[in-house]
Amino acid sequence: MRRVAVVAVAQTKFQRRRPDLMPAQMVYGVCKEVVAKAGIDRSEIDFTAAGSADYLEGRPFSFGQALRYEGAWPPINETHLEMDGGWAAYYAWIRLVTGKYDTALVTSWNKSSEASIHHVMNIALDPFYESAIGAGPIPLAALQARAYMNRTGVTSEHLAKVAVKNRRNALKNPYAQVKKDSTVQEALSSPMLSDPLHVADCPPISDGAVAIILAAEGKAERLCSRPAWVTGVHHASDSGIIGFRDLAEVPAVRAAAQGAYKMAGISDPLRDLDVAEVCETFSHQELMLYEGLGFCGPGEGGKLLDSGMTEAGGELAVNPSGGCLAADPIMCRSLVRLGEAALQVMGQAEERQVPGAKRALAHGTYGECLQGNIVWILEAD
Amino acid sequence: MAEPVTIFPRHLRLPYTLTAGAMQSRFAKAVRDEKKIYGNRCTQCKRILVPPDIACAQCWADTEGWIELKDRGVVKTFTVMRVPFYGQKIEIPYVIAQIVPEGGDGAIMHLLQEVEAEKVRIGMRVEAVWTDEKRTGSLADDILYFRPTGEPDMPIEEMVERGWGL
Amino acid sequence: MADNTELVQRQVEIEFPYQSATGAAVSRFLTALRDDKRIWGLKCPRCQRVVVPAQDYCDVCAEDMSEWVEVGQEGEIVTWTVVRNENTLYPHKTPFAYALIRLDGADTSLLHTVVARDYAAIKGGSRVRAVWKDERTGHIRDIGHFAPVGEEA
Amino acid sequence: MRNAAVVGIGQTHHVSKRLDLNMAGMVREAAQRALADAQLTFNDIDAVVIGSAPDLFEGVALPEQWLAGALGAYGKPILRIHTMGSVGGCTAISAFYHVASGVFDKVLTVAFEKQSEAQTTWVFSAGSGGRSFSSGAGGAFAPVARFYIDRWKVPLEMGPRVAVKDRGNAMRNPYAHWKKGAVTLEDVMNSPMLWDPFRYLESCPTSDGAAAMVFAAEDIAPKIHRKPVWVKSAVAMTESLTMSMGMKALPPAAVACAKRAYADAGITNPRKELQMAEIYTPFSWIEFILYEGLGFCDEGQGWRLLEEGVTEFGGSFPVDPSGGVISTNPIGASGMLRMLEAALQVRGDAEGGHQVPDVRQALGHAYGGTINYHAVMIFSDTKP
Repeated sequence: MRRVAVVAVAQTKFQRRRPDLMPAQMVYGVCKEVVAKAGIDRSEIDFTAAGSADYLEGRPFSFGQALRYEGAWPPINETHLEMDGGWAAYYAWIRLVTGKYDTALVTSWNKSSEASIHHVMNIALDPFYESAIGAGPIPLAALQARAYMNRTGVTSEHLAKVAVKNRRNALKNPYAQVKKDSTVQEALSSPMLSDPLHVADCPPISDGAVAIILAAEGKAERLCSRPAWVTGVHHASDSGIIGFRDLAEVPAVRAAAQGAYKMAGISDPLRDLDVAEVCETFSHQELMLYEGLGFCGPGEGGKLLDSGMTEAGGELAVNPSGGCLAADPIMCRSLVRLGEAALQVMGQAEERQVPGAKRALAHGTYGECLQGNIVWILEAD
Repeated sequence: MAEPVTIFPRHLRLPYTLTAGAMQSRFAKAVRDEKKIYGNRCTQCKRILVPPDIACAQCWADTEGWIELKDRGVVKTFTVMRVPFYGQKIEIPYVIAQIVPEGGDGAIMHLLQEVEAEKVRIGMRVEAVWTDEKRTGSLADDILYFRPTGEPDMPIEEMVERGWGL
Repeated sequence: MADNTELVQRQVEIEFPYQSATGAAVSRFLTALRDDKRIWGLKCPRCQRVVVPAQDYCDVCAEDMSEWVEVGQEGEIVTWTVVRNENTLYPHKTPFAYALIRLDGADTSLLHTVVARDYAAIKGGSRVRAVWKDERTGHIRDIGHFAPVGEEA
Repeated sequence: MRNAAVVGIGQTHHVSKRLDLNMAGMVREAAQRALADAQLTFNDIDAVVIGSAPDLFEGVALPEQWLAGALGAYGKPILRIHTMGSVGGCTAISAFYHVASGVFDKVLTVAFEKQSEAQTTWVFSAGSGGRSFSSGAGGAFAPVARFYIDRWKVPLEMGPRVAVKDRGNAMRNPYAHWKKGAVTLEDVMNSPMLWDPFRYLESCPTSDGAAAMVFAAEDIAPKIHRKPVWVKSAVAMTESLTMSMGMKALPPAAVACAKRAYADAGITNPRKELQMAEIYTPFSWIEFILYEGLGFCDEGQGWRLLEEGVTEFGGSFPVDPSGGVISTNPIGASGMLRMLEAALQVRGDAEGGHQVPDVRQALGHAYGGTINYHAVMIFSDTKP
């Protein structure tokens, strides 16, 4: 299979509200920046993929507004996905793997500060039974957290510890939104939103945009001194019906990981990987992801966390960027993880750099309770 | 026994708070407070964008300046809307035109009134009729409509030459 | 941009009375709630699971389903959360609980609400029973909520 | 890049209200027909690509999440495309590249719209707050048509003649939404004006329907279907929204898209080397703009192709023998229907009498937005 790499990454500083720019306008700066970073002209980009959601922007066909900021003149080879930008990156990767194209620009943007996330995500549920009962992301995640905790014995302290770890990591990430050095006790004493989830266990509402450039072998080396090669990637969906699922388990995470590991030749991820950026949209999900991604055995997510191995200085740093708990621009979240993992491999993660990181994992997700999952393995030569 | 359920009514209501952004807010405030339409200029092709924007769609380049335009212009093209829809706030039929304000190169979309639909032409010269009631900064609401000025039309060849399409 | 002190905001609502066709299985399921206060599932010919609430296909196997099975009005709580923040979409005033409920005879869970006197007493496996509304329209909330067995009245 | 072929084709019978099926049932019906055509099951499929236009049409956000299980994507990759009206075309193209990349062997793709669940013209105005000048799809395209008519001084009956052609063609397509029979020029001219210059009979209906295709890799495609339809080109091109409202009434992205598609297929004279085309004409006059954009003729000459009968069903280069979008428009599916119909023509399987004789190569086209999104696929009976 043809080798493809991430060669440049740009992101806005994520913030609770970005009122000075309209949603699509946030794309202009990151696209300009990422093209400049790759040192190419817009006309050298063979394919463009974008990811966003109409219902979060409050208007139909909203992504059409972004075209001018993506540089769609003269006409470009472009496709928009009504999905998280992480899947736009996947489609761009598919296009490059064909050998027909050499470079791709991938972008996504998100301004959920202007919408009610609960109302929007409620109508993504099965319309007859699950949407009609009024549920949204926080109570559904809480059902998952309880189911997982009941299965494994993971405690509220474990959840708090994830939140503390990631937001402390975020102190070193200039793009993160919620960053603080706090204690488990502080997290546990934050208000209970939907038990067992405290405010500290939930992601912030974030506005911002991200863009990356992918390039195929032959081109990538010229655009980047240390490209982050995609050596494995796969994605998989769980059922979208919450009641159909065993919420204590993450089979679609396992399916995505197995596909990516097989492609990359990874047998022992904890040993083989140097760093992982995962979409823990709620704190318990990071522990579920440890299991689903094979960082530990079944039921051992809490134990792995306690071991300190996933801390910033640990054997396998997880979310040195701060993850989704530090900034959660919904339609960008998976693309940001891919970008952050690439920056680690490229050696460009600045203060949050994991020293000597050569092989990274990026995990992305869409839907409720980790329904859709994508896993990327990125490696330096 | 009642009929079986075959239609499930779902009355959806999704709330939003949309912010115009800094540049569009400035544009809106001029509409609201001064009854004026502004554009800005592409740093590369020098064309005047209406409404103003942070980037030129043609050049993928930054913009500059803040240029006052006339609240009159030329009908670039138009249609007559005769189709009702849910939540429609304007009585059908109505003429919707793309109007290039004098001094600008881009078009704004607005209503055309004080003219029979059958008599609207491409190239027709029109002017804005503003509301004196409480203005909100929305061009769609603060200008009630445009109306013909009666001056001679701009020939279509001149419009093509000016490259207003881009 | 010299002048950006005041930003113009608009409150907007996307509002529409959608009319969603139910299809056969959802139609029969909702009609039975309304007319008979009975709860039906469908059995997957492949994985043999009894799926409740009923839909036309198995979400795991993608098989069409047509074998109807009635399930109990009672079941056990698989997982639950007590909701404390308000939202206009919630069917009850807080606190109330969302729960996945495995009805007797079903192999999947129903997402619904639980209203209880003492939420601290809820445990995994707690028995709950459907509490029906008097005015029913063919809606999943014709079951007003589930209540711990013994608290239905 | 390896070759890929269409090995399964399915569609629903398109109607204004599909009340017996919900969204999931409707996409499954098309998917199951495509799978049956390929003699495959959901289990055989490696990945699923779906497409539909704005989620506001059905009031289900990000519907790939709910529909994943309905389309057999449990535990598998599912991808959702949305490129406005061109989405069905871009979705098929995406599925093609999933196979051509070598990553997947068998990919199911489904595009749909169930417009009866809301109101199409409302969707275009949604979220605007105050007065909306949004005038629906017709209102978006009418100004372009108006400009075309004035620019090239086209006889006013030419637009209506597109409706006569397409609604007549629909009578031979058992899946078409339009069932009321052939119409005369007089019928069209006398039908009510909706969006000047588009009259009622010159405008697409709002339909409920779904389309599905299965793409397979070159080594297995001939084992799956007796007559695999090979993909020679799959190109999608986009330009900024304001661009195509240009004064030339010649959408640059269409021109660029066709140019690349012909280059990929080695075509220099499309009207000679292709035997037919299915193009995306939701409103009468747009047809001529597309003839020109897709290089079937020179600029300003599109209407003459129809005047001379070239693009009629019995002409030398039939366009939209299925009846086209004017006769059937489940928006998200409409682009895929163009691709699927072109593939059926190459296979010789167009039912109900709308098969064009001896089709060896055919073009499918879809557009969207302000005519700024374009997708073209070229299908062939011969492996490239």
